[in-house]
Amino acid sequence: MPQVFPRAMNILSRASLFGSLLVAALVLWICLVYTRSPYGTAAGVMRVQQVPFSHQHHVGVLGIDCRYCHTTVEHSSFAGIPPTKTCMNCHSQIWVGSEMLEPVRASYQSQKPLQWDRVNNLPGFVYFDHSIHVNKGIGCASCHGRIDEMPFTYQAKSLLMEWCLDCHRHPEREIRPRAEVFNMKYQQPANQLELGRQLMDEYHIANETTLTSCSVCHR
Amino acid sequence: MSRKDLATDLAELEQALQGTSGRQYWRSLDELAGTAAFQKLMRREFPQQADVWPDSLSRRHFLTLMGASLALAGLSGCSVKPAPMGKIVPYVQPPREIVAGEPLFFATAQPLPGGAVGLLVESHMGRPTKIEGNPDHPASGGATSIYHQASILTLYDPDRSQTVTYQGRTRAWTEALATLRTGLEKERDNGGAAVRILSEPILSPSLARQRERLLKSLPKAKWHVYEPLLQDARLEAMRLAFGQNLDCHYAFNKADVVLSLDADFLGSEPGNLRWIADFMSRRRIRTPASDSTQASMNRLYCIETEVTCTGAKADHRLAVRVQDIEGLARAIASKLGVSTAGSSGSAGPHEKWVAAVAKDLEAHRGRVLVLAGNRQPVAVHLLAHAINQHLGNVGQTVFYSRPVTEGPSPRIESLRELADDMRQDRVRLLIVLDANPVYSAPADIKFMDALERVPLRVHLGLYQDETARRCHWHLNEAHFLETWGDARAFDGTATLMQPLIEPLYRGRSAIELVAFLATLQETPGEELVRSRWRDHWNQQTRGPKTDDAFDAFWKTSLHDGVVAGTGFPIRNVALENDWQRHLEPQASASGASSRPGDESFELAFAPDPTVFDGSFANNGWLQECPKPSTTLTWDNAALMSPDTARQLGVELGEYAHGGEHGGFKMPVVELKVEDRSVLAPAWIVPGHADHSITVHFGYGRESAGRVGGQRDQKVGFNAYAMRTSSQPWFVPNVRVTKTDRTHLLACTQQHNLMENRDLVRSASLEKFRQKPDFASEPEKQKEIDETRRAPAPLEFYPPLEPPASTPKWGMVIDLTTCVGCKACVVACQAENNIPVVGKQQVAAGREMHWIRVDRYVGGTAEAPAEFHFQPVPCMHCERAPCEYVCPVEATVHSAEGLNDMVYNRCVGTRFCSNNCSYKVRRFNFFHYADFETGSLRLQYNPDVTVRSRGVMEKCSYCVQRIRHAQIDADREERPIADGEVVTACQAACPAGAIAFGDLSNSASEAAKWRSSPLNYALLEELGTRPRTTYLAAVRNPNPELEGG
Amino acid sequence: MSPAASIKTAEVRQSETSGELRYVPVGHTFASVTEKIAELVLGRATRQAWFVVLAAGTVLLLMFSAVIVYLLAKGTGIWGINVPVGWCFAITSFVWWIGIGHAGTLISAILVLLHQKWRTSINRIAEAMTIFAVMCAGTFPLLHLGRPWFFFWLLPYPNTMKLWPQFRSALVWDVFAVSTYFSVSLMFWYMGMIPDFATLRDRAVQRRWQVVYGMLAMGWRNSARHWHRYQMAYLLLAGLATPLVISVHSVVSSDFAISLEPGWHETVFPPYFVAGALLSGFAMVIALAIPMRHYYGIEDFISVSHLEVMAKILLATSFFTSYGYFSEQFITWISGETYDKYVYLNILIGFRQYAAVTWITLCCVFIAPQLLWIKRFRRNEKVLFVVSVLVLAGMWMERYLLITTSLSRDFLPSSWGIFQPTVWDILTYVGSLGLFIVTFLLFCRFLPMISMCEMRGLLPGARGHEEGR
Amino acid sequence: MKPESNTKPFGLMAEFETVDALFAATRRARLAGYRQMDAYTPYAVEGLAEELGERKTRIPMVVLIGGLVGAGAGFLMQYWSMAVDYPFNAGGRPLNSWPAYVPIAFEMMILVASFSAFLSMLFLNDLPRPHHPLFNVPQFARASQDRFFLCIEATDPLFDAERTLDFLSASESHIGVVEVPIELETAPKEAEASEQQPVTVMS
Repeated sequence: MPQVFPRAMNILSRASLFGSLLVAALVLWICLVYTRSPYGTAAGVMRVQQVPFSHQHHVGVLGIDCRYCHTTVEHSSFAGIPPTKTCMNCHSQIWVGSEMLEPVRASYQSQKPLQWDRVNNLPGFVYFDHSIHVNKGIGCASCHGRIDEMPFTYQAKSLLMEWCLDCHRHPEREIRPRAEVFNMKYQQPANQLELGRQLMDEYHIANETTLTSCSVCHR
Repeated sequence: MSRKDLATDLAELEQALQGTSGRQYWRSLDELAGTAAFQKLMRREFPQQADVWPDSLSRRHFLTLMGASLALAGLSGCSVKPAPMGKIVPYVQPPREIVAGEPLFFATAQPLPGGAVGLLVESHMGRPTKIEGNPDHPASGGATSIYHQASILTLYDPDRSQTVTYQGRTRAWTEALATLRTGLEKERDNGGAAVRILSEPILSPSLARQRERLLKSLPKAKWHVYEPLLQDARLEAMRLAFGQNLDCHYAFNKADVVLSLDADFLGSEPGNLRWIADFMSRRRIRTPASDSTQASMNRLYCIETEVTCTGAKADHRLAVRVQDIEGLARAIASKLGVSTAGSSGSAGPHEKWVAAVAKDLEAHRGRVLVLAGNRQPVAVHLLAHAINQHLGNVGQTVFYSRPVTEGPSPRIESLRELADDMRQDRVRLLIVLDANPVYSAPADIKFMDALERVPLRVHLGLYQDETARRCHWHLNEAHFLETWGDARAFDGTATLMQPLIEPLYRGRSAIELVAFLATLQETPGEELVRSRWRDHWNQQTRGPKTDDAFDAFWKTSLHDGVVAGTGFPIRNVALENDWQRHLEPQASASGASSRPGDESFELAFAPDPTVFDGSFANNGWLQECPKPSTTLTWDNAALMSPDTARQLGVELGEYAHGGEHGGFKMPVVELKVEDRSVLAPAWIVPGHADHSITVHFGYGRESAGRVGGQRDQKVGFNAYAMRTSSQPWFVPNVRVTKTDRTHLLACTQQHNLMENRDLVRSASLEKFRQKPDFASEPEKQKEIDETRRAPAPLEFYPPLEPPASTPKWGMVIDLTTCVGCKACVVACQAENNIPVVGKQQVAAGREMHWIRVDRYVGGTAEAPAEFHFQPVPCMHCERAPCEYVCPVEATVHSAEGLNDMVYNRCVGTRFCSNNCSYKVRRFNFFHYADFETGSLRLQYNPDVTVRSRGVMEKCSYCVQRIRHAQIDADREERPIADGEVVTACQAACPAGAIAFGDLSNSASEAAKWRSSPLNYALLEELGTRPRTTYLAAVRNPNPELEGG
Repeated sequence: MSPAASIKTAEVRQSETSGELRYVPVGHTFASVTEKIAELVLGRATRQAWFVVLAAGTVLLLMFSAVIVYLLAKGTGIWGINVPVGWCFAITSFVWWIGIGHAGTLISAILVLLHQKWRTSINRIAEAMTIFAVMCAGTFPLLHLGRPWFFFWLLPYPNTMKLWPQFRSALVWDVFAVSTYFSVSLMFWYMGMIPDFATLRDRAVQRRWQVVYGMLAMGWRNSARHWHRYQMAYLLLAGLATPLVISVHSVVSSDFAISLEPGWHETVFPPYFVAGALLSGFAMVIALAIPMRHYYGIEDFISVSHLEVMAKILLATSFFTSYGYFSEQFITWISGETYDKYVYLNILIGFRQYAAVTWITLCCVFIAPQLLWIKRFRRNEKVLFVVSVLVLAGMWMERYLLITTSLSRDFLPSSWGIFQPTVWDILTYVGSLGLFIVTFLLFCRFLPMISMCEMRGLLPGARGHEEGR
Repeated sequence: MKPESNTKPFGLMAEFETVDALFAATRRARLAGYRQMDAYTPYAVEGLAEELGERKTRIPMVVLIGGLVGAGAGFLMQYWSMAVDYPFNAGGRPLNSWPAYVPIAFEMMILVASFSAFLSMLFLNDLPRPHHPLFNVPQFARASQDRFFLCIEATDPLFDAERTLDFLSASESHIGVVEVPIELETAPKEAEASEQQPVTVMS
């Protein structure tokens, strides 16, 4: 008896034939999207720290300069996390009573350092140097976002290699005058690209081939 | 050890360490020593064997940025994003000098036999990570030896003794000191007649002063000095020749002709750095092709037994038994008209050689240098002095000064006397400072038995070594990087030693201990040293003796790493008139019957080229560093010439996994002298003297540690067991029999010949004068031929031009001056976090060194004419064969022409290694890197990724240093200056045989070398266009002996 | 008819018949052909021997997976590889397996183009062999990676690193060549089976088999119009597979040929690899066909004449391959290249193990096939079987030599070393045999091992109308 | 008696023993002007399709296009990623090392071409089609084994239940003629019973 299948199978079999290809494509696409999503990159994820430190308040409202706390940013690869002492410079006078600041005082008395959760972190084989970026006119905000608007600090950008490359291939898109580096509110001018190229010459910024060489970041 | 409980360990450790800051943190590490987690971490198997998963390229996190805290970032490397979010822990009080992320350098010195060497220690966030030489220090001149490089590993060695112990059980320092106090107080009334101190030769002025104080407080106490590498003959000769104890200094840079009588002054011994530099300063050929006829070199004659670096570099080398050298020395002396009372020696078959040498020496009066080796009997030393004086070298190339060591001179009598006293129960309290006589004392002294009779025995040392185990008390000493101290260089120049780090295990220095013995109260080391130098300063200074002025002096001395004006003055001395009297043959300590044509086998001793006298036995870097002339690792062996091997029926056994680049199962021979005997694997060394068998000290340790050997798993055999105080350096008529046992010897290069490939290109000075471009000639010829065949350049592809305005990094290596000391190898290992893989892996052909020193023998293996050393790092080819075969761009060319290796992109196909014509690439076949041993992790260079399993790695031209310099330069908007980037190998090289720099800048050193007529590229004919090139080796043979 | 009988009649008739007819199963009708082959799958209770061999294969397969787990856990260090010899057993086995695959494609594709009727009896088996051999081959390049879990970095996909494979590397060519080869062979194989699936569907009694084979048959109904396009597509595929098969082994050979290593850097490699591949492939077909024809009683389909013609090809390809060796040696000696000369000298009289292997290889690959000059041996199954097994072994050793000798003796004597296999090397290779055996046995059990529709086409009377016209 | 089918059948199908008979019948039907018909044979019969009025297929053209597309895409992919998107200096080779890109371009050509061959075959044959009226005829099972069939479909303008039936029944050496129902009105089980005796008309 040759008739094995009902008529519906004709549609079904074709659907399955081409459907399988579609499904495969879909799965791949989902993977690619996932790795770039905050689930993959942790971008935009707020972190609750033991001390609810607000950049918004300190930078945005009080207008404290980045370098007051991140002292080594201009001459070291590491921007520097302020020692408890730095906090106490002010907070031994103001807000002395607030128990938000209890851990800080505790740390200062007991000489036990505060522990912050890392917010911006790169894998171990990536060697990022703050000083060179800051000195070549890359603003803090370019990578860290509008810190001055962050009540809780979070990682602003994906920090994926493709993201790094975008800038290393076209620095002119991000470069700003050195004076503006620490200015959170800096707005790119209309002629950014023009200005960028001009600044690149001024600051002797290496060509794309050099900036995208592997050993610039990986050693 | 699964990842999980490792993680928990680290967490535990982290907990325990929280709330510590700056250097303080290390102290807490010490308190921690008890906790289980820490014990586990420290007891990890080592060298690391392959571990299961951890793909932890990111361990560096823990090292950088974390600053004082031990916040261990997550364990997974480039596996999952986001990168593990560790804790970040700032200081509470910022330390003044430390800038997070930037290294600091501190000057100090390492006391080693032959005088201290000044060092600069790189420190990251309070962790010393790398050692460089101090350019301002006379003994270093910026260079370092393998021992200095490796000492950083000893500092972090998990096997170091970490606590005070009483009969093996952990005790506190206070208890130990209490015991000592009571012990000493008992002895005080009889002036300490029953107190003995045994130390190594004293290089430290402060220690010397404490010694004086001690002997003042205990006038009857005796202080003995012992060092395993006995110099009795040398010292005796000094006494006989000049009637006083002197040190002899050589100005190799002034000598035109050097005759070495068994003296390995170019070898990898710690004190040699300055000698190598001076000697090689006369061998550098930098003359352009135009005036090549002006080129000049010194000439080196060498009579020796085993193949040493000195012999390898010699223009004329004579390989005879140690005992026969005296005869030749006498012959030369008599030819020169120096009286050789007793026997006038006989050159035997070497008549012509001796005559030529004598003539040459005569010809260069006053610009000659003759030195005798430690192993030689008194007579040879006397003759050396005599010849130098006879030829008027004294004051020209040879100088004498008071000995650098203070206190009693290290004579074997001193040790024997101590042993006798102990045997006759004249000793009630023995304190051993840092010495290990139980292991290294000559057999006939039977030191161990004597020791057992002393009621109270105290040992101070870095390790729970053989002596420590037989003492009641062991006090854990502080590593020289942990303490205050001082030490004199060979010429007396003193250096202040400052601690780079709080003692990891709360150890004390010898100075502190002796000070306590003298005063029975604790004084911090810094105070002791300061007071010593305050007095020195008080005598020296003319100006007002204010504290501030002294502080200034103190600071500059600390900063410079040398105390100005502490070098010893030269002493003008003349030979005693009756010196010949002591030349009677029997006077020679050997008692060797050096009749020519005598066929009996001789057993010769020598310090090991890498673990030295055994004190470095537990250092993985040194164990794995191939020994210059044999390339053996992890073992000592009975070295013999091919001829001798044939006589004994010894031949290469079954090969290990790596073949000649791995190892062989070698037959074991039994060496017998009187009742003493030892089993030693045989190894065949082309160029070794016939009828002589060389064995190296430093192996067969019973309690060195997991690397250097323990009772149950020894490494090598103990040559000290064959040694007697009467025959300390060689034993004639030793019985040698081949057993049917075999032992695996791991070597990195067994193939000695070049197989008619001009890999190392060399010529005589004469030839260079006539044809300065002899090295690059083959290529020129080839080019001519090719262009004749095909006019168009033989290129399939149009060349890819690198972007302009970037530096062209390149390296040039001078084969004339390279002495093959391997300092570059260990320096590279320290700088680039290169793992130790262990003997089995070396035998499988998997050692990880990024730079290796190839060793070739000219002529035949039976009768080698020449020896060559050729350091081979990555060539950074402009047409790199490795790059175009990598499927994932894990190795590509950077704009500056670096052959980048991107570990985190590598999938490990190994195609690049296969296609590398120079085989400089190294693969992590297993998980070699040691992430588990807590303390070792502290040594890692935070600027270099720690490679995980399954990735390729190789020399990067120290790209991390390039980047650092580049960023500094960029910040200041200036080009990088020549010499601003110094690679680790270049920095360490005592011969200055490596130049690195920007080739596009014709003014740079590297560019200059590269333009030399001697410049040639290895395997140039392959068209790989290496950025690393070589200067061909030039030798200066004596025309009279040419072809002879 | 009973196997014994059939083979006898086959023998008799074959000696009489001549020309292409001698490859046509004797005394068969459409019905009998269909029945005999279909019943191998549908009817015919599986015999014990099949289970025994399957069990053996399964054991090997399990061992294979165990080895893989250990390998992933520990790292490639468990093998004997080192620096300088960074590749050995894994790559050897890879090249060997790929080579074996080639005969399948050759028989099914090239012989179609050449209108070789005799292929009909064996092309299905050969194609199946191809598929499974390529599967085995495919595992090795993955396993030999230092970090296999990143294998996908060899594929071009838009990743977050903005990196692509380095297309100048022969290894990436491999990825494309092998995956193309696999998918095309699979398609070719499946397409050939569609009409037979229809037959099975129509003959199956149990519903579940009707459904299974029905799905596979995709509703094939033997329409003349369909046949028309089917034939055209089949022919085109054959035409595409032919250059493909040649390109694949050429690409594999360029893993070595594009390198700088002495003894690898050889222009002769591509043709000589392909020849070697065909040689080993045919050896494998013969080695499989001989036991099968008896076990399944299909001596009349795979007749001695079939074996004989394959024997002839074996002999021919053996000559091609050997010519490769000799030209290599010859070119080297006249070129006077120091490094090459040393390598080849080393191959001939070389260090420790190598020379021995060389001479054994030559005996297996060159000397042994010489027997096949003699007709008696060509038609003698036992001789044929032994020869082809020798050839298989020989070809494996040849690849091994080719890879190790060059690496262990290249430019700088200082880094000369050698390779010594560990037990893991051997287990990994043997394990892959398990994968092959199991898959192949399942094929024999559940799929038509001879193309029924083509076989019908061969029968006398199949083209009656032409005589009619 | 005549078959009573309430619905229009799919067509009428004659069964033959030999390929010659099929050929003859096909030629005859064609001369009679039938076009909507198809023959079913257990193996590929050369020339039969032509007899049925099939012309050249378009498959070769599709394959050619597929091949070109594959090759082109393959090469461009490599050129773009190596020379445009992320140019690397790998071993000093030029960014467009075209000879090195040939193998992959070639493999891509083969791959795409092969797939287009296979898929276009399926598409033009309007497969997969597991369900088909023909399968309603029990004897049709032998089309895949040893029998030859000719089916004139109801869609043919000349088709008329009786006349076509007569016409087919007239073809020589046929075993029988059956009507191919579009749908089995009864479940297979009974249907089997009802259709045991095919409707044949003696001539």
